[in-house]
Amino acid sequence: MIGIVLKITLVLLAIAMLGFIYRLVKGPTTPDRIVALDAMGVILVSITAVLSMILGTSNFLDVILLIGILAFIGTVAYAKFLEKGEIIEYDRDQ
Amino acid sequence: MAFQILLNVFLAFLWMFLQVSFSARTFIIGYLLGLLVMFCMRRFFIHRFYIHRVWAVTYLFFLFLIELIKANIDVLKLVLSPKLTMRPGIFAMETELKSDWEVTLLSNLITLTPGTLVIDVSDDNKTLYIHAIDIGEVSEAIDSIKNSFEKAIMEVSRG
Amino acid sequence: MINLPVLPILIPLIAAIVLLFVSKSVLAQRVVSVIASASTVVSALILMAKVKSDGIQTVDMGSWPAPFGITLVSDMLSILLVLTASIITLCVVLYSFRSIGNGRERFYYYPIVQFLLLGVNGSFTTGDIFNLFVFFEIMLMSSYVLIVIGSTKIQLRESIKYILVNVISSAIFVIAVGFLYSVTGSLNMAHISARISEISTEPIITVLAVLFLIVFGLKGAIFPLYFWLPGSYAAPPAPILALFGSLLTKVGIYAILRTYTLFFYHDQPFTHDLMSLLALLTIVAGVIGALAYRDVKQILIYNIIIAVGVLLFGIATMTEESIAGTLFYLIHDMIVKAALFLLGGIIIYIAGTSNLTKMGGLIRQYPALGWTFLLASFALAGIPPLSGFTGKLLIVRAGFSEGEYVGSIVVLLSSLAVLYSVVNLFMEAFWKTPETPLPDVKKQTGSLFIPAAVLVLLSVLYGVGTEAVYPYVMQAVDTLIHPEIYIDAVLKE
Amino acid sequence: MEILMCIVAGLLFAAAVYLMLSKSLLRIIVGTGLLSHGTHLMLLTMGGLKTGAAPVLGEHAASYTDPVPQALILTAIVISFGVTALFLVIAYRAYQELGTDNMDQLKGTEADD
Amino acid sequence: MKTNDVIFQTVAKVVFFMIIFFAVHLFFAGHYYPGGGFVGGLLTSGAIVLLMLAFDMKTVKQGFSVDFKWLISLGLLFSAGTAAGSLIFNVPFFTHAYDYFQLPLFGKTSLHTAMLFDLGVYLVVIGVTMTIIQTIGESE
Amino acid sequence: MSLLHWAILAPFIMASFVPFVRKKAAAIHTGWFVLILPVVLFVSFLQYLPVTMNNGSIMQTAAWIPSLGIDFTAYVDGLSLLFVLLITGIGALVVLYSIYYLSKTKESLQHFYVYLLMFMGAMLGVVLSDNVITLYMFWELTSISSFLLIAYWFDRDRSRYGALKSMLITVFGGLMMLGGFLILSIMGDTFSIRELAAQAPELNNHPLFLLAMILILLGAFTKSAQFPFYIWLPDAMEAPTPVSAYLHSATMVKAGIYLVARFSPIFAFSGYWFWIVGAVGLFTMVWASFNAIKQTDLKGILAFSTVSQLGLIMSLLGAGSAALHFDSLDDNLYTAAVIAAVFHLINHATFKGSLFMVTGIIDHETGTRDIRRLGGLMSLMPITFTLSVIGAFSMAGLPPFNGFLSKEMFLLSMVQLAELNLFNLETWGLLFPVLAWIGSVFTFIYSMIIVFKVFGGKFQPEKLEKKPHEAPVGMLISPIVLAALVIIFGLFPNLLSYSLIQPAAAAIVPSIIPNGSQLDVHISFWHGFTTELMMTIGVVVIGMILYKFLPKWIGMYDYFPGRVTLNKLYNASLYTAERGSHSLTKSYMTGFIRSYLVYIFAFFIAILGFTIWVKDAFRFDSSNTASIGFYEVGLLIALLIATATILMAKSRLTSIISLGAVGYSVSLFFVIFRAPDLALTQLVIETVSTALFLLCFYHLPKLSRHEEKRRFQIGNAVIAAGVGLIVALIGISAHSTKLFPSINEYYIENTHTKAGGENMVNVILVDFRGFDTLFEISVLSVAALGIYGLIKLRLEKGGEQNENE
Amino acid sequence: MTVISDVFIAFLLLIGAFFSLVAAFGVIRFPDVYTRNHAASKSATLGVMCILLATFLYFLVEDGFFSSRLLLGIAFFFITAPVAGHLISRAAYNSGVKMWDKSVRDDLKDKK
Repeated sequence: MIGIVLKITLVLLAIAMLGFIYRLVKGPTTPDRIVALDAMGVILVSITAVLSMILGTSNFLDVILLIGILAFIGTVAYAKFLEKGEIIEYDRDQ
Repeated sequence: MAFQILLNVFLAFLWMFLQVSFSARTFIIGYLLGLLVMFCMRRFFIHRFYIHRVWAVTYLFFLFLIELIKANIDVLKLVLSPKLTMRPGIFAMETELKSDWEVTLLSNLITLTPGTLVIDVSDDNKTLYIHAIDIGEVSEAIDSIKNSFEKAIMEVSRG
Repeated sequence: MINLPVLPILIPLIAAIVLLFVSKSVLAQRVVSVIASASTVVSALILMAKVKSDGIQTVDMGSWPAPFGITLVSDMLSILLVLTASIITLCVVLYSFRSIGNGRERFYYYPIVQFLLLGVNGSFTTGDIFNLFVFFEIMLMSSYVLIVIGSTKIQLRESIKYILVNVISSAIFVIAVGFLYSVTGSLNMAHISARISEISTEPIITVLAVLFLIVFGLKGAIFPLYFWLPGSYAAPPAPILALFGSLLTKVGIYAILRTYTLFFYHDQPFTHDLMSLLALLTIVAGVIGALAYRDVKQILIYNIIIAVGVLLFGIATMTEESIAGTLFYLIHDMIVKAALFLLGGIIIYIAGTSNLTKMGGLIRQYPALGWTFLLASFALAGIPPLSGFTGKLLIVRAGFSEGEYVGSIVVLLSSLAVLYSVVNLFMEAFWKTPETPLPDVKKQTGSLFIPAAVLVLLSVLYGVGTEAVYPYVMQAVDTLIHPEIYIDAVLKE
Repeated sequence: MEILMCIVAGLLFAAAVYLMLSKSLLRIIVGTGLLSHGTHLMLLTMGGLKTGAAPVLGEHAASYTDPVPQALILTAIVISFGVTALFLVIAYRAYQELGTDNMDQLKGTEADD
Repeated sequence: MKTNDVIFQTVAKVVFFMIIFFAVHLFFAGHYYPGGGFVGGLLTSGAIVLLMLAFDMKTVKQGFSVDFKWLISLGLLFSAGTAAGSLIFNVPFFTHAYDYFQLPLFGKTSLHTAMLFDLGVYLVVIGVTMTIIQTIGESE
Repeated sequence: MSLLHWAILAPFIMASFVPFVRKKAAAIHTGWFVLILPVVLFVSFLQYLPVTMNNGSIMQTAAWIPSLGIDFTAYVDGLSLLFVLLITGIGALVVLYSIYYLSKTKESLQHFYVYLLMFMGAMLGVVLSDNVITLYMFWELTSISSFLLIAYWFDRDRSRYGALKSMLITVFGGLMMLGGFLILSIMGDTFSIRELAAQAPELNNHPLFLLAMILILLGAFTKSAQFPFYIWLPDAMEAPTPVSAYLHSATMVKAGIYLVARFSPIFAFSGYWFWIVGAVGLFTMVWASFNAIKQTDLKGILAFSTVSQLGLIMSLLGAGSAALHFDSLDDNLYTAAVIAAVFHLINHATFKGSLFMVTGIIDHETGTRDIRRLGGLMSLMPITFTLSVIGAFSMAGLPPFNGFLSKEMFLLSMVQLAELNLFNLETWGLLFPVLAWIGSVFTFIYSMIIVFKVFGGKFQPEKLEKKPHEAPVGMLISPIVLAALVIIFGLFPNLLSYSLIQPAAAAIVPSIIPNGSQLDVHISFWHGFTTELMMTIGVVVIGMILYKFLPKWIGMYDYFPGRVTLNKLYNASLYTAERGSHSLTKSYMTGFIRSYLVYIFAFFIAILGFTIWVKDAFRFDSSNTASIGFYEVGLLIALLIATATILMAKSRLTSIISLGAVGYSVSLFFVIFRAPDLALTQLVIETVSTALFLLCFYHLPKLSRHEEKRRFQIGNAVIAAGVGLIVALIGISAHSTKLFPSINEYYIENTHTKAGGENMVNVILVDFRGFDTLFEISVLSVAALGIYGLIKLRLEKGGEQNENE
Repeated sequence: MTVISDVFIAFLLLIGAFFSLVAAFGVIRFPDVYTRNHAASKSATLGVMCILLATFLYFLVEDGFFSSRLLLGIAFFFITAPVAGHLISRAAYNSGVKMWDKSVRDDLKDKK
């Protein structure tokens, strides 16, 4: 049973992913894209989790956390890029 | 509070030495034992016993979880409604919380709950600017936040 | 000392690390560089003696047996090239003291040169095809940095092209290794060779041969793949150019030589004829370029391409004699190119320009420089008894005996073009009356001149003392012509 | 699947080449990125796909996927990362010094060398 | 533009430790589970970058007064040194050694020279990534 | 190393002392020091005369590169001894002459004598080497020393021009000759000329024989300035006159003659040899003598006359090859041609040497060599005049000088050729004597010009820079000696016949001389009224008439279009080569990286496509492939969409994000294909790369589309598609031909047991293939250092030219 | 036991997938970046947390494998998701992205 549910989940997630891709491509503004990207990262985590269940291996659980971390850093970086143009300021007080 | 935890850990280690057993299991047993002892002796401490705070945190967590689910149902409604009937907007909210920790926690909770999303914080950390998906009655929204979250957080931090 | 073959790789690595630690002091960097380069040379010499007496030396990295771990294989070919490269690097390092400038010295010039040497020596030594890729990459990465260090406009502009081309070639290299792995299931070169000889009729092997030719050809700058080279090489200052000109393209040639004698010798009517054709086109293209420019750097750079063509022709002919000639010529070309670029650097330094039409009359103030340059030019053109002769002789002779008449004559004529281009350069720079009279003050060039002169001397000795080098080269040729020797030494079967 | 992956790698190569032939430096660098993706996929495919469990012995599986291409790809990934980083910085410096990212304007002429 | 990043900064502090722990975990797990020096190192630098994003380079620099280039050299030294150690024992270059030890607190543990090598990799990767990012960040 | 070797090397050793002597003993003319050597050599080589007169030979071998069969073998026989004596003898006279010709204060004598000695040694090496490779080595050395000597006054444009020209042409010939030698060595499996000659009959039938012959003749013809390669010689006259006298008339140019003579035993059986050598020689003789007349520079006339005389000797050697087709000496009139060649060789050296020296004197004393400005010097410079009369009359073939004798013999040989019925000569044979006669007429005319335009006519002091007077005694010694020889050899030719000519001729045609017997080389002054004498008389009569009316017909030369001369051809071809390659190079070395990539990719597609097609290498085998899951397809679609987005992207952020998306898709593939380590690494790397993109591209401009032409875009697309196709095809084929088990089994078995790990990929990375990893992190380190240096180090601000400081 | 856990896991999975889908719909349908952000930062987070929980349980039940990393992951999302949402919105606001034209109020513009 779980197997079928997993497949269904995967399909649903894929549809969700497509939705975000649509937003990513469509825009219209850059923040829209970042939102989509952030959400995609999250969906990616879900997909990986589901995949690791399908593949029946626990080796990808690290990947899950990693994606989460990276998606966060990435989103933050994009947001800062958008807001300030540069990601890392040398001295904030200036 | 830090002192209390340290003491607890120390007690656990003491237990391990007494037992001459250095496994995690012994440590946990020692820790729980210490906790029990400290609970009995809680009057001797200046601050409130820290297990109380643990309870506060747990409460906050569940409160939040419920709010989260509610929020999602709201969004769901909006998404699935054939027409976009919402009235979004940004409102400002004064908060009594002071420290960075508290403000952060509050805004995180706000962001994760029904139709609200913190956009900015004023420089003095006093005002939160919140985007609401359906703004309705502003004061009502503020009240609900103040009543639920702010209180719960204060319980955690000030208690 | 069973780890002897590692030393020419390890010493530069350790040196580079030490140099990173002492990067604050220019003096310390110089001292360490010289010591390290010299000890690399010494270790190479010891290793060469060992290879001469005991045959091919192999080390299985990490004690993992041959086809599974990475094996370093020092056969005579590799150690000869390692030795040459190390000597050249030593000279270039010495030359750099006065020429490279304080800025670059402080910004890791010396460690990167050591990394470059490490990459080059590693490429010559490794017996693993993917490890070869890794060494290529470290060599290329060092060269990227060297080509751009200093960030002058022209350097930036040209390095983009250089990197782009090499990125492409690296990508093709990786997939080629992948294909090879798919077909043969191994990465160890000896193992691959043994396996390919079992399935030599498979057409896919021929395709892979061509693919590898493209990969290494991009590095070695053969005919339709060399276009990036002249512009890119013109960008960095002379010592770096000398390293590039004498080492980098030669690594590509080495790789072609190695793969085409070890893996892809089964379909010679196709692959080697193709290579022969490309070789001749390369020569022609190089000649055209060498005649086209009135610029010291460009003329010398196009001469690299001519040499590549000649070497490739030698490989394509693929007889014992031609391979011997190729080796002679390869080592000669490395030494003499380095010398010429260093001398060219001095000329540019004195004249303040690399444009030939704007210089002249240098012979009166710098006679030693002039004559050394002329000597090196003759060596380059293969005038006996200087170093280029033996190699060319054997290549041409092998070409004739294999019926490659046109090719052999083209190779011969290329000498004429080489001679014309460099002698013309000499006459313009040294003999021609300059448009503006030279300043009376003579620039100090002693410390620049000596390393270059040492290389020229080396080239002369190499030419006159061919007999002394001969047994070494023939031992290398033996391994190349009979891949079984290599396979047996590596797989120890 | 392998056949399909070969085609996908080919498509990535094609896209990469197309980008590298364009004039904008950024597109060229993006092209190199695509190129390395294609390379890695191709390399992975060459090892054979999905023939067993992930190459970690803790899995106790009957067969494992070929670990060799994976190790090679790992090396290749890291190296191409280094190259990409350097390339990017060079592009950035080139823009700073030369004021353009148009490859046509970066061609260099005889006059200035 | 000046913004009040109090939320971000507070969270970053927490998350930083989480990432670092995860990175170290990946590094140690490398020999047995997916992970290793590369990922560990990259993730560690990721954590540092997160701090840089939340605060600024100056603050982070004050926090870690490490010259990352020095870290590169150190890492290379570790790796090359581990590999070259075999020279002393006159076994082929790069021969690793390992054994199982009974350690207090950890129990039966295998100590592997490959781990030292991987530590070198870890350091180099941190050094490299941070050098690059820092250099670019400071370039203006 | 025998004495002979030291004799060859002696000039080089001496040369290395010259700068030292010049510095230490500046007061004494360096020439005196140098003079010792040729004299000593000349005398010591005279000792070999008895050996060679008995047709003996001496061979001494020293090892140089024995492994390749290249040895330093010195071989003395009649031919080489003749040349050795010429080289050292004339060399001594030239050095003596140069002592007076070159001022010790103004000229850089150290260079001059170093070059000269180098040349002398090289020339000795050429004529004494038995090994073709050493011969070639010395041969090139003569070209180089000639180059240096011609460019002695390197400030002059003409000197440099002439030097380069002579070097290009002679080195070209040398290289071709080397090719010929190599073919010979392949045919005969030896580098030794003697051993090759021993196998001459077998070699004759070899298919490569003709090619070898032509290549070697190219060497000889270029060196000996035969048509059409003679053009370098007139320009070589920019060298100081002693050099012209020595190199460009007496010795170096004769190296070609030597080569032809030396290789006659190998090649002369062939009819081609006869035709090529004979015809080229004869034509050169006529052409050059005809052209000599229009020259206005005295040395120019001499240069052309040298060319012409060399042609004469060459044609004689060609004619002599006919001799090899007759078995006995008795029948053999044709050896006379060989003898004539050798004799004329000696004669030419004497009279032309003296003429050059005379020219040098005139130049030295009047400051010009232009015959239009000279005239009436007869009374001012009587000795010089006498010398020039002797030289010129000998050259014109007038009795009683030696030139008369050899010219007679030449005409005789040519007449005899007309009667030969070998080599399809029947109809064309008549051309030989006719051309020879015409050439002789022109020779007569220019000889007269040399004498009478300079010494006769009106003295025009206003046209001269100096006030002319007789030359110093020292300067006259050498020409006097030579002129004396001209007369002596003319009167007593048999002084030479048995000592020098016979051994030399015997060396050229050894195969027809039975053991113990000797060539008959008796040269007599008077043969009676033979055809050749009639021809000589005809030459004199017609020549006198033509010379008399020279101004009337000299205008004829103007009808020859100046634009199609060989010189113009040479210049034009060099110019075309340079300009042509420049514009050609410009056309493809555009600096556009796009064009370079197009070339590279086009080659990639073409050559691999061709290979796949020709070799039928495409394989398709889907039997051992994995199944395709639906989520994989979904992922593929995502990947392709992201890729397509990059291609379409209009903003830089979009492309970077899409690139990231591709990267993440790839890491998901890694997940699906069970590569957790890869997935981890790819994810992190992708993120860091994206961060770097953002960091750097903050500074880059907006992604302008840089409007690309439609044509380019389509081209790009085609190339891109081609590359993708080829990669995919090879990939499929490679995958379909998995013929061996992979080495991976070993890792699976041993990861735990021997390496003590469980994660195979990681164990491979740090242990099995840790060596890769060590250098992989080195690559990263270098990149980081490079980036650091790239941003922190800014040389540009300190000035554009920072090189070397 | 396994059946119950299976059902529970399946339920969590489906819920998670459903919320992800909701997030996607929201992101597509909502009119401006701020509202879209609501959908993304709430529903998607909840979705992933459900799925991770399911995964955690799955491995716990199937393999008896207690994956601390999954729990850590859940916590991590919990902490970071709102921050990310906050930062994006702020960035959008500060970079001048207009709100939906039917928005009723904007206190933030008075801030400065």
